[in-house]
Amino acid sequence: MKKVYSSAAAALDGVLKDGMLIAAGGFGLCGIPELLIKAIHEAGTKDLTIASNNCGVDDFGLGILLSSRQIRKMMSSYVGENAEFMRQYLSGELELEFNPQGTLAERMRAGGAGIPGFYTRTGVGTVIAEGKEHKDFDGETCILERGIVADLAIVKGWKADESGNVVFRKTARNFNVPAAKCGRICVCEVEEIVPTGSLDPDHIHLPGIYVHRLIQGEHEKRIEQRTTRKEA
Amino acid sequence: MKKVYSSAAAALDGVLKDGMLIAAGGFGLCGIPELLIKAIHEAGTKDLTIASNNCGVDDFGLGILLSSRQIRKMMSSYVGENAEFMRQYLSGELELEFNPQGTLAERMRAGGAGIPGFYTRTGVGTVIAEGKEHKDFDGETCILERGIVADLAIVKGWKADESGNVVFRKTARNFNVPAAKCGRICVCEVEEIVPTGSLDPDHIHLPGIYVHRLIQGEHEKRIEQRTTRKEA
Amino acid sequence: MAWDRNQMAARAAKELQDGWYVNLGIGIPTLVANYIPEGVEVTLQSENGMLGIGPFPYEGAEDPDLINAGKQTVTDLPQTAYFDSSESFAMIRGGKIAMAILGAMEVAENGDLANWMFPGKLVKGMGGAMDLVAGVGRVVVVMDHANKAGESKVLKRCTLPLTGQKVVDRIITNLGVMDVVEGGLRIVELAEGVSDEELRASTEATIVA
Amino acid sequence: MAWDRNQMAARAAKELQDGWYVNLGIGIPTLVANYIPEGVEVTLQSENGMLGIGPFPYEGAEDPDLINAGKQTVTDLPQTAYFDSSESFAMIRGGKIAMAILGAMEVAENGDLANWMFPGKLVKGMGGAMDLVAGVGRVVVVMDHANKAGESKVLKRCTLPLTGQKVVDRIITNLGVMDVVEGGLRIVELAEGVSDEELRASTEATIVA
Repeated sequence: MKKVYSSAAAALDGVLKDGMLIAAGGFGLCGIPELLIKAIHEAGTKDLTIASNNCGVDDFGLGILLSSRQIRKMMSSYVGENAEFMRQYLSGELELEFNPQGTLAERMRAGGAGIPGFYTRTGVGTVIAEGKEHKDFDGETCILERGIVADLAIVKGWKADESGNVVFRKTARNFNVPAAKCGRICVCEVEEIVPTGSLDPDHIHLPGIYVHRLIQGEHEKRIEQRTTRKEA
Repeated sequence: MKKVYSSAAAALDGVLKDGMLIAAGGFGLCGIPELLIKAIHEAGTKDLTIASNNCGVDDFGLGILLSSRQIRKMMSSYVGENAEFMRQYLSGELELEFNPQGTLAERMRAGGAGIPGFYTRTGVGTVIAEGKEHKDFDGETCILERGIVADLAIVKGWKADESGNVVFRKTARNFNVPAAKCGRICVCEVEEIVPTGSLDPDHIHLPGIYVHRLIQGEHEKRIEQRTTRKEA
Repeated sequence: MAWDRNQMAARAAKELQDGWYVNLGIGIPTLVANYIPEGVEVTLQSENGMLGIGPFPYEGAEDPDLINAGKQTVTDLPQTAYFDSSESFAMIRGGKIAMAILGAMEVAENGDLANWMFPGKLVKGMGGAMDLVAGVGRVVVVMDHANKAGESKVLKRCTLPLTGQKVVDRIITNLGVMDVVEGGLRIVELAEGVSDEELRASTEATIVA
Repeated sequence: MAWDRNQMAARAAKELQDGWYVNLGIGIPTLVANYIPEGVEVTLQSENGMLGIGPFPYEGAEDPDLINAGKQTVTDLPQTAYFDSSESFAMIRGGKIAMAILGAMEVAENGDLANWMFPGKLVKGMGGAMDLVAGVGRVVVVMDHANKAGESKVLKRCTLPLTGQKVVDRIITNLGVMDVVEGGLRIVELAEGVSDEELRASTEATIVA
């Protein structure tokens, strides 16, 4: 049972379908599955609903799927970095479902964990709560949020072994773990694939059971806000 | 803000209270907070409710709190290893709330994560579902389970740094992570405390934010079922 | 005649498919690991927080930090990953485990399973069994066809408290293999030396087709 | 007179207590990190998956895998731990973060907070703000007392869509410090050169006592 594919296009072969729901890892441009996004762009799959905290920038990350009008709907917490996003949204071409960031992460985690719904205080008394079931727990009002199960998860790790065990690096872990878990199929791109047995089994962030297909590739890893201090 | 205490008794000073709810890590005798259990035994705290997957054996682990009648109620999934447990339970001296193992782990995780309730298919149509709210999700009937927030969590790690970041070893991680997270106060015993900065920040299993007090000590680490194979 | 424990385990091992992640219960199901077919790579999950269970350790190499869900000392494999119990059951409940092979006290023709409690007897607890049957992709039960009193354990309705409702897909006993289908059980295979009549006669559940 | 941005940040920093885990929002709250009092050890959480945010990197040492919630490059510290987003918000929602210091568009006397959306304008999203105000132990808002039109942002009722209901504990503006109490706001402290009358006159919300 080989999980390693030769390219992003090969790893997505037979998996993409118009109208599907894709969960994508990454926060801003940090830890995004840039190679798989490019391959989806090239495949031309359309009417996509994408659950992702952000939507990239105009010419990088998920933003390139906006320019090509492949995205019908976003489920996100923050989309401020993208002019084309705003244009399509304000003109009604793009549907947008805002989720509080933690609720979005937990919805993905829940979907992957077989939890169809959970209660949270987050968003009570705000537009987020509208139309959602309310329930009191020990005097505290909560709303019911639903787990997300995606048709496909696309995520980006640092290293993976051939059996699909993945490790992430620093804050590039972010949404990649919950996104991967909520995908019926999960395709993962990494900077390096190492032989099975090379990773310490106590250090695995995403066990291979969650990862169905794997590619290694070169990553641009663009920085959104380069902020530095002066040498002392 | 020092988290490191000199002994289990010192780390529990001011924390123990009759009638409290304690979440304990460990699976069988693997990864149990044996030093903290002994210290609770010596402190004589009573009427305890303990959320723990198992209840030790007669003379080790939580079993020693049974012999001394310090436990009023157990929330567990499996208690088969303990004759005294069965005696007290059948005679009505001990209350027992069975939880499916995954539900127990998820209830702890939820309590720590500010999720007061979640839905699960586990236990539907069984005694576990009796008296619990039922709700259908996409045609699948689920029951509502509640998050557990414990007054105190007692857990056992392998190594910790002085800031409270903890790493576990192999299957000794088990319930220690969810138990730690659901405690209003979490006391952790480890085999070795290392200087802050010694652990790789990508390898932390339990971030220091969850750990309020920390002790280092000698562990017996008893094996319950020593099973071996013959040399080939 | 009929299958012995090892033959039942060997038959159950034929259920495994290459690349699957599988959970094996205690008892006969544990023996299935000894019969995994050539060329089929299966990763065994242990619900106490491990994917990739290896064989028992050599004497002297037992590690108290490395046990399976039956609390036996085990070893790891190159693909092993460890995780905590909430993560372990997240993958079970989330349907990531393709199959669980479990023992049973009773199975009913509608797929109901009872394997954790004899009322009035010592009750040890359900452990992870309720989570497994509710969560995994496919549930295969391996058990003796009859209890010690010679009564069928394959029933019209379970009499013991359930572990799960309508959860069993396939039943493997010493007498043969049956699938839970619309209206009852379908005989898939007979054990060596067991006739169709014999299996039917030994089974309380409705056999269809 | 009144406090400038840095003075507001310095005042907010006095809210911090030794050993606390704290989340700082974007804008003035970020500056609070520069004023943490001597002897007070505070660990900063970044909701994208980090405890223990260090200073900005030196030029050339930026790491694209290491950013804060404002997407700025940062560094780590000896006590740093990384985790995924679901874990990050588990600790936020679970009340493990002692305090969040956040900016605001409007705050009301009942503790309502609006800081994510001007209807009709570009809507960027709430990010983690709703989770933070619902989950952390204590919410301190740091903002200018008035908007650009000179109107009070400290109101009887918020007019903008809420981030959270009854969530703010303390408000620090350029004019002073106010607590949300029964019946309205209580003045805790006046900024240098600001009189009690001046603060009251600049505030739409009810000031009690």
